Amino acid sequence: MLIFDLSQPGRGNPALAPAAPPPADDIPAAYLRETPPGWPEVSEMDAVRHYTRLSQKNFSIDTHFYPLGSCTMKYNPRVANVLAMQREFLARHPLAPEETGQGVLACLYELQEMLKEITGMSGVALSPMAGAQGEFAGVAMIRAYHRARGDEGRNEIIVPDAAHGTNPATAAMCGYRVREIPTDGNGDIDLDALRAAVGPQTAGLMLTNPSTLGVFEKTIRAIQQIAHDAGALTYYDGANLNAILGRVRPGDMGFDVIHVNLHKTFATPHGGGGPGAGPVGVSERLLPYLPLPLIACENANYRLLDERDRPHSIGRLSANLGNVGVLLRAYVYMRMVGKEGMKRVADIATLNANYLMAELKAAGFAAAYPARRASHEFIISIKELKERTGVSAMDVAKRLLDYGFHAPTTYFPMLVPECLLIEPTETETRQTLDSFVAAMQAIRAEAESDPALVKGAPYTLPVRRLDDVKAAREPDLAWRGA
Amino acid sequence: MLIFDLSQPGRGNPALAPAAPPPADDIPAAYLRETPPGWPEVSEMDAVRHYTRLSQKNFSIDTHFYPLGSCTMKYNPRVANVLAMQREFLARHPLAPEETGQGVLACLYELQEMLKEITGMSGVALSPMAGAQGEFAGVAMIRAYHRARGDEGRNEIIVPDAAHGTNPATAAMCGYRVREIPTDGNGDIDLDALRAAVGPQTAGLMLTNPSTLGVFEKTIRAIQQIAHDAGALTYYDGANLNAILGRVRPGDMGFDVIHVNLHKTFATPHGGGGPGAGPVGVSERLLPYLPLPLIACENANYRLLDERDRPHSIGRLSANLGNVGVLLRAYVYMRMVGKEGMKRVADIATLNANYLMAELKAAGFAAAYPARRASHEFIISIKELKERTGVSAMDVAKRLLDYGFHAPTTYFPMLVPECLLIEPTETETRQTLDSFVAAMQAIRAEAESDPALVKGAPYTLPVRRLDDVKAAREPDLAWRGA
Amino acid sequence: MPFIPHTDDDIRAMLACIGADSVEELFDEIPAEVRCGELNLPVALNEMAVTRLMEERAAQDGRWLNFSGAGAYEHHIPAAVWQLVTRGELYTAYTPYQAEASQGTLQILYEFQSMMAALTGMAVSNATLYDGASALAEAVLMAVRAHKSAKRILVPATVHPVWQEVTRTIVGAQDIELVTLPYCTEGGHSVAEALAHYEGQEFAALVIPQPNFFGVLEEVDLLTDWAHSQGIRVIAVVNPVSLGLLKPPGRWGAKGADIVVGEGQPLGAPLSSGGPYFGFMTCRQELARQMPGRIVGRTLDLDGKPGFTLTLQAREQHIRRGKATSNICTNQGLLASAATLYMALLGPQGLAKVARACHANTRALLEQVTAIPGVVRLHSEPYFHEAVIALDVPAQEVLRALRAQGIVGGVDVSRWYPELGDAILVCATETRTPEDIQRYAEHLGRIVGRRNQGPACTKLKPSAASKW
Amino acid sequence: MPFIPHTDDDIRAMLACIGADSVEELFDEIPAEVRCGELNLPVALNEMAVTRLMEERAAQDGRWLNFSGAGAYEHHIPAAVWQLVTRGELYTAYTPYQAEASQGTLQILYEFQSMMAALTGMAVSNATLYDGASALAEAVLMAVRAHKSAKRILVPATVHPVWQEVTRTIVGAQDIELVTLPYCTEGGHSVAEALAHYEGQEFAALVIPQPNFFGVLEEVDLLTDWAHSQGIRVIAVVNPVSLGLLKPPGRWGAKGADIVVGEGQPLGAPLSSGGPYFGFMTCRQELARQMPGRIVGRTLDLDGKPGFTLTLQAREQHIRRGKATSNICTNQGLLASAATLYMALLGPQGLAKVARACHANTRALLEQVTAIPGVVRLHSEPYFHEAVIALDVPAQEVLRALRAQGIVGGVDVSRWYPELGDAILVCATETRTPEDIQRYAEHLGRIVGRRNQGPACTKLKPSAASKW
Ligand SMILES: Cc1ncc(COP(=O)(O)O)c(C=O)c1O
Ligand SMILES: Cc1ncc(COP(=O)(O)O)c(C=O)c1O
Repeated sequence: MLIFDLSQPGRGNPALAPAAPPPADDIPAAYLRETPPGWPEVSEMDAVRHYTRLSQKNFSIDTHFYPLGSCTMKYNPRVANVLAMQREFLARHPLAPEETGQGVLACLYELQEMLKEITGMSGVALSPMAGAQGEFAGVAMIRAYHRARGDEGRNEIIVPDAAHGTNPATAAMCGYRVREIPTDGNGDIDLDALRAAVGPQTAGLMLTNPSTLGVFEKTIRAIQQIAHDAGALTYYDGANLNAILGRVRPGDMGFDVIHVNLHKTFATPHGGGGPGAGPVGVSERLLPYLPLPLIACENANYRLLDERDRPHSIGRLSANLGNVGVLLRAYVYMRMVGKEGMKRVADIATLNANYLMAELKAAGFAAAYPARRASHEFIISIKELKERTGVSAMDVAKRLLDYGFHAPTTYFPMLVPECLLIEPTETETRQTLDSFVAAMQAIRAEAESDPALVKGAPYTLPVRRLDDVKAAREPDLAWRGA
Repeated sequence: MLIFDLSQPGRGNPALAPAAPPPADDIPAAYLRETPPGWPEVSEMDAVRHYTRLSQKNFSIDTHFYPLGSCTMKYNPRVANVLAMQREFLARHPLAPEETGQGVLACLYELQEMLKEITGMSGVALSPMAGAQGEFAGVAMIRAYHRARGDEGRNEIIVPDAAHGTNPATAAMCGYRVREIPTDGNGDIDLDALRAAVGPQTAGLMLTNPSTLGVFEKTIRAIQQIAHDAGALTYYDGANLNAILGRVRPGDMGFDVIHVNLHKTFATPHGGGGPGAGPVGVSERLLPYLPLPLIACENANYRLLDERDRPHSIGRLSANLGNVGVLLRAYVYMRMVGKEGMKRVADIATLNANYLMAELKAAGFAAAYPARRASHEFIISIKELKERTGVSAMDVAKRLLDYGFHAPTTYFPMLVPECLLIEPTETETRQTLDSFVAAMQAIRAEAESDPALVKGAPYTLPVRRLDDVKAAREPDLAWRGA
Repeated sequence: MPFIPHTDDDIRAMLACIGADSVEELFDEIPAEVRCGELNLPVALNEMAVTRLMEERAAQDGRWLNFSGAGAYEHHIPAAVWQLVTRGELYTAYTPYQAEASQGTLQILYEFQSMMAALTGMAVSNATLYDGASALAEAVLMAVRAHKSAKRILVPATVHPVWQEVTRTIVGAQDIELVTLPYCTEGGHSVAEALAHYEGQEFAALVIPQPNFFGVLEEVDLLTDWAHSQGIRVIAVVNPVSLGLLKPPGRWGAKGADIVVGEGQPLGAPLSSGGPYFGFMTCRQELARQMPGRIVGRTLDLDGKPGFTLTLQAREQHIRRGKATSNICTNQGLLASAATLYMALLGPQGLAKVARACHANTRALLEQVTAIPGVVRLHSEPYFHEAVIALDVPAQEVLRALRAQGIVGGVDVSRWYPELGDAILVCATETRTPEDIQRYAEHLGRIVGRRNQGPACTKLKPSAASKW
Repeated sequence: MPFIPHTDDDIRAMLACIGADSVEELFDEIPAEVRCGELNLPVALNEMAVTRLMEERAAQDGRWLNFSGAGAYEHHIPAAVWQLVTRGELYTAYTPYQAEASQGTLQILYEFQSMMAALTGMAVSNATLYDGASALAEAVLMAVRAHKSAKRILVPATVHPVWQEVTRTIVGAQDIELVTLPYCTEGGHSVAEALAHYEGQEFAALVIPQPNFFGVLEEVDLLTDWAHSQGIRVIAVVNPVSLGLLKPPGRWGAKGADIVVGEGQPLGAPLSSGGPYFGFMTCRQELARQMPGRIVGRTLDLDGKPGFTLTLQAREQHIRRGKATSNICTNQGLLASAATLYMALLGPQGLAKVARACHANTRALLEQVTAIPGVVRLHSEPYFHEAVIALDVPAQEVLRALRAQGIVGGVDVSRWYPELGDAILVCATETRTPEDIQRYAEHLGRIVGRRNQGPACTKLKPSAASKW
C-alpha cells in the first residue's frame, strides 16, 4: 500500500497549513503553477499510521544485530538525539550572526579540537557531509598543494584494489587517474607493486587502515615512506577508525590527510542512508587548504573563518556549516566516552571481532585471513560451501534475515570471493555474538541438507527475495497514478 | 524473551548514574538494604532493542483501526505530545510557587473554562486522574451536598443496568448501596422501573448518555425530572461526550455533576491503559464541594485555590494537581479544534457510527437496536451466528486481529448477548470503515464454512489465543529468577 | 477541520448509504428542548499558532534550580526512557483487553510487576494506581477488606500530610477511621512511646512511611514487629529510589510489611507540575486477590507458547461492578512503561548509586547550610535525601529571596506543621552539583544573615490519641 | 564505560576462546613504533552532566525572531514529522543494502521520489544528495557527462553566491568552466540582453534559478526556450516550497527543464545552523542513468508481490568505482523521510497555502518597510518570498540594532554583491505573524530614522562575459 493509495481528492490537514492566505495576485500568471502537484491527500492520522507501519518493516540497530562490515553499526545514544534537537539549536538560522550561536559553535569548536587530538592531525574541518565528501576535500587539498608548489605533473592517485568504491570515485572526481595496486595473500598491500607504481606522476596514495580486509596494514610505515619519497601525499581513509581509537594516530604515522566518519566511529545514526558527517583532518602542510568554514576561538569567542581569513582554502563544500545536527550528536557521544573511553571502544570492538571470528572458525567457516588478527571486522568466505552446495554468500545473507540478524556486508571487498565482511562493534554483547554463530551454523546445516531452502530465503520478511534485475531493466522509479 | 533473560551480572550503564557517590556511612546499617533488588543488568542498547521490539507487538491507534466501543480511540495529535513535553513544563516542581508556573496555569485555567462552556456546568475541577476518579469526586460531592443539608437518609445510588462497571463500583466506594434499573427493548431506561425505584433513600442517579448501548436517552428530561423530584441529584457520565459536543450540554439539561474523559473525547493518548484525566463539572449547588485544587484567575494572575479558599470542598484526590501532562495535551487539542470544530467532531463521529452500522446491517449483521440512530457508537450482536455456527463474539473479535483490526469492545454492555460495541470515531476515513466491513463479511463467511478456523484465531499475532483460565488459576505475576 | 478526514463527497456518499438527508438528521432522536446554542469557545488555532502559543507559555515558566522534594523528586531520567515510551505503539494503545494484540504493553507490565516486587521485597505487584496518595488510600481500603472486622487505621503524623488528606477524602465515605500516631519532634520520627498508647486496640493496619515526610528514617523494624505483635497489618509507604539504599519493606522486622505503596514518580516520571505520576502497590502473595487495579499474568497460548494477559479480573469493576476491590479502570500505564525502562536502564547498581548520590548531596547541603548561623536541621534522626531546616527569619521571605536568584529553595512546611515554625523541607538529589549546592548555601547565608538558635522541641505532635 | 556491555567475566571468557592472554595481545600486529600515548581529551561526562552542559549551551543561543532566508527558510514543520522520523527503525538503519529487511526505508524513498517528481514536473528523482549547493555541482557534472563535448556552463550571477562557490570547488578539478551570466540590477533578474552575448556558443547547460538569490522571479520560459534553441540543457534550481505556487520546471518554456535541483530544507528540515538538509535532483527520463546518488525502484519478489529495492546501481561508486556518476555514498536519507512526511501531511493544497502565505507575508513586510523613508526595495521584478531592501545607513549597524531587539533581521548581501551597497535580503515565511512583521517594521523605522532615496542602478552586473 502506497501513501498514494490512501489519497482522496479534497482530503487534507488544514491545521497544518496557514488558514486562508490571500492569492498571489501580484505575480503574473505566466509564473504560476496551473495544476497542483500529484501528491497524496491524506489525513494526519492515516499518514502517521502509514509511516509508523512502514517503519516497522525495517531492520535497524534499535531492533536487530546489524553486523554490516565497514559501516560500524554501533548503538546510537538516544540522549544525543534529544540534546541535538533542542529547540534553540533547531531554530537557529545558518546565517544568523555568530553571537546568536556561541553555544552551538562552542560544541563544534571542541569537536574540531577533539578530532585533532584523536587523529593526531594539525587541523580539522567539520563541513564535509559524509565520508565521500571528506575524501573529496582531502584529495582536492592534495591537488591544491601540488599546484601551489607548481608541481603540475602529478595526475595519478594510487588506490589499493581492496579500497572502498568512494576512493577511486573521489580521485576521478578530482580529475585524477586512478592506479590500483594489488593486495598480497596476507591482506597487506603488495609493496613491490607499490614501489613500481609510484613516481613523479603520483599525486597521492589513498589508504584505508585497518584495511577493508579487516586487517591492520603491518607495513604502513613503509607504504607511507614509499609514497612520500616519491613526492606523493598520503591519504588515510578513516572510516575504520573505530579499530584504532587511542592506539594509533594517523597524524603520528605521517599521514597528510584523513577523513573520519562520525556516523560510524562516533555513533551518530545512519538514518536509513544518512545524514552522516565526514570531517577531514590535515597535517601542517595542508592547513592552508582546509575547506571552509572553520571554527576559531578568539578570546573565548567563537567565530567562523571564511575566505578572507583563509585565502588558500579549496573553498566550500556546502552552503553552510555542514551537517550540524550530526556534528552535535557526535559531540555528545565523544564527551560521554571521554578520555578514558576512547581506547576502550577500540579494545572491545577488536575483542568482539576476534571472538566472533574465532567462534565462526571453530564452527567451520573459513576466515579470509586466518593467520591474521581481526581488527574491528573480518571476512569469511563462503566459497567452499558455494562450490559444494550452490549456496552463495548472498543466500546466507538473506537467510540470516530470517534468523533475525541483519546480514554482514556481502561481496565487498570484491577481492575475496563469496565474502561476508562482519563487523560486530563494541556495543554488542557476547550473548548476541553467540546467537549469531548459532544462526550461521544452522544455516550451514540447512545448506548441506536443503540448499533450496537457503536459496529461497528470506521467508519471514515483508517480502520474499526481490528481483533486482527486473528493477534495473524496467525501472519503476516513481508512482504515476492509480 | 524477558528483559531478565538478557541480564548478565555486573553489566550496567554507568553513564546513566552518578559516577561514584560516597557510601552512606552515616545511616545505621539496620536501615540499609543488604542485597540489591533482582533487577535485570542489561546494556542501554539491549534495553532499547528489547523495548522497541516489544512495542512493535502492540496494536495501537498509530498502527491500526481501533474501534473499541466506549473508549473513543481517536487520533492523538503528535503536536500535543511535543508541546506538553517542553522542558520547562516537565521540569517544574508541583510545589514550586505559582509565579513559576503562570504559563502552565494559564493553560489549565483556560481548559477549566472551556470545559465549563462545553458541558454547561458552573464549575470544573481538573484534578481527577481518570474517569473513575471523576465519578468518585462527583458522587462524593452528592454525598457532601446531602450531608450539608442534614439529609442523611439517602443511602442509595441508582444506576442503569447498562452502566459501565465504574459507576456501581464508585457508588459503593462512596458508601452507597447500588440499585440497578433495567433498560427497555429500545435501549432506553425503563421509566416505570425508575419511578418505582426512587424515593427518600435515593441520593443520586448515575446516567451515561448517549448510553453504553450507543443510543441517546430520549426521555432524558423525564429521567432527570423523576430523580430531582425525589430529591436525588443527577450524575452524567460524560465518557461518551464525543457524541454530543456542541449539540447538547449536560448542564443545560439540569444535571448536577458530570465527569468527562479527556483521554477519550479530547484526544489525549491512552498510553496502554493510562494516564487519562477525568475532570468533573458541577451545577451551581455543588460548587462549594469541588475537589481541590482549583485554578483561579485574579488580576491576570493564576493561583491555586486550597482549603482556605474552599472550606467545604470534598478534599483532594491526588497529592498535587492531577495529571497535568494529560491536561496540557487536551488543552492543545481543544485549542486546535476550537469553536468551529467541536460540533463537527460530534457530527462526523456520529456519521461514521451510523454509516458503519448501516453497512454492517446491509452485510447481514444484527444491530442490537436496529430502529435507533447510532450515536457515536453502536452494538451488533453475534448471537444468531453463534447459535448456528458456534462462533462467538470473542471468536469474531480474535479473528478481526488477523485481519489487521483491533477488536471492538466485547461482552459489554452485558445486557446484549454476544455483543460487539463498535466506535469508529471521527478520525477514521470511509475507506477504513469499508475495509472493516469487508473483514467482518469475510469472517462471517469463514464462520459459515469453517467455524474452527475462526475459533482458532488469531494466527498472525505474536501469540495464539491465550489461556485466561490458566492465568487466573495459576497466577504467575512476577518473574522469580531463571 | 483538524483531524477529520472527510471530504464533502465522503459525507454525501455516507449519508446516502445511511439513508439520511443530512448529518443533522442523524441527531433527530435528541429532543429539541435539550439542544444547545453555539459554544462560546476560542476560534481554532492551527498547529503553527498553537505551537507558538505553547512555546511562549513554556518560556514564561522559565528554568529554575530546584531544591524542593516533599513527595516529588527531580531525578535524571535517561533519554531513552521517553524516546521509547512515546512510540506510537505504546503511547496510543489502550488497556490490553485484546491480549494477543497487546503483548508489548502486557510484557512490559509483567516486567514492571516483577521489578517492583523485587524492589520492595514483596511477592506480587499490580500495574499501577493513580498516584502515591491515592495508592495509600487504596491500601487502607484493602487492609480493611482483608481484616474483616477492624475499620481503624493507625497513621503516623509523619506521613505526607497531603497524602493523609487524600486518604481521608477517599476512604472517608466508608466509615473508616484514621487515627493519628504522634511523632517525636526532636527525632522527627514515630516512637515506641507513642505506640504504647494503642497497645491492645484493634486496627486493620499501621501505616509506616520510610523515609517519612520530614525525610527522616523511621525505625521500621521496631514499628513492624510492634504492629504484627498486635495483629495489625503493616502498610509500608516508601520512596522507590530510596530502596536502592534502604531495607525493602519485605524485610522489615521479623515478617516484613504486608502491603507496600508509594509514589512511582521518582522512577522515570518528570516533575511536570505534579503529573502524570503513578502509584505503585505490592503485597504478600495471600493478599493478591484483594488488590485493586490491573494485574498482568504470564500464561500459555494455544500452541503452548508463553504470553501475557490481564488476570485476576474478578476483582475488577468491569466484572464485579459494585463489589469490585476498587473503581479504578484507566490507570497510569504509560508511566509504568517509563518506570520499567528506567529500572532496566539503571539496573540495581545504578539505582544504588542514584540513592547514594541523593543522600550524599543532601548531606553536603545540610553541612553547608547548617554552618550558617541561624540555620539548623530540626531533627536528629537519620535521613535519606531531604530534611527540615529551621530558620530564624520568615520562611516565606527566604524562599522569595532565593527565587529572585532563580532558586526554588524548598517547601515551607508550616502550613501542615505549624509547630515547626519557620521551617523548610529541602532536598538535593543526584541532579544537584557541588556548585548548585554551594550556590544555594551562599544565597541562603546572605539572606538569613544573622545568628539564632532555634529552641529544641520536646513534645509529641500532635498530642497522643489525636484523630483527624 | 558507556555503551559497552562487557563484564570482566565476558572479556576473560572471550579472550580464552580467542586464545589470547589479554586484549593488548589482539593489537600485536600493530608495529610498536606507530602506537600513540594517552589521548588528551576531556574526561567522560555521564548522561546527566552532558545533558546539563548541552541545555546550557542551547539556552545560551537563545530564541530569536527570524527574518533571514537566503537559502534556508523557517517553516512550520508538522510535529508528526520528526516524531516519526526519529523512530529507531528509521533513525538507526543504514543504506538499504538488504532490501527485504529495509522495505520501510525503501518504500518511503520511493514515495519521496514520486512526490519530488510530481512537484518539479519531472519524470524521475534520486533519493537525495548532500544539499542544494552540492546538488547544483552534481547537476553541472551530469550535464557535462550527458553533453559529451562541451565543458562550459552558463551560470547567472543571480544564483546563490555560495552555491556558485561550492559548485566551483566541486567541479573545478574537472576543467569545467563556469561562465557568469550578468543580471539586470534594476529588475534583479537575468535578461535577454545578457543572453545575446552567448548566442551560438557551446555550453553543456544553462542554470536557471527560480526564485533567484534576490528572491526575484526569473523569466524561466524565455530562458529555457533560449537555451534549448541553442542546444543547451537547462538546469533548474528551485525552492521546493515555491513550487506550491510557481510553475514547475517541467513546464518551463516549450520543453521544460532537463535537470532540476534544489535545497530540500524547506520540506521539513529545521534550520539547525545549516544542516542536516538535503539536496534533491529530478530529471527527464532519458537522463536517469546519468544521475548521481541512490535511486529506489519498485519491483516484484519471488512470489510476485511488489517490493522496493535500490536500483540502477551500475551508476554508483560501489560498482563502477572510478567511473561512477559521483562518489556519493552516504546521503541524507533521513531528511528524505522527513520530507516525505512533510509532503504527505501538507498535501498539495497545504503546500499551496504555505507558499501563498509566504508570499503574502513578504509582501506585507515590504509594504511596511518601504513606507519607511530611506528604505526601498531594490528590484522591480516580481518576487516569491524574499527581497532585497536598500538602506541609507550601514546595513551591519541596522542588523545589529535589530538584534538588540531579539530580531535576526535579514542577510547583508554586500559581501557577495558589493554593487548593491547597504542592502539586506529579508524574508517573511508563513511563520511570521502580522505582529511580527509590524514589530520588524517599527524597529527598522526607528533605527533608520531618516529619509533617503537610493540611486537606481542601470548596469548589468557583473559586466557581461565575466567568468569566475
Ligand atoms: C572504507 C570506507 N571509506 C569511505 C566510505 C564513504 O563514507 P560515506 O558513506 O560516509 O560517504 C565508507 C562508507 O561506506 C567506507 O566504508
Ligand atoms: C461509560 C464510561 N464511564 C466511565 C469510564 C471510566 O473512565 P476511566 O477508565 O477513565 O476511569 C469509562 C471508561 O472506560 C466509560 O466508558
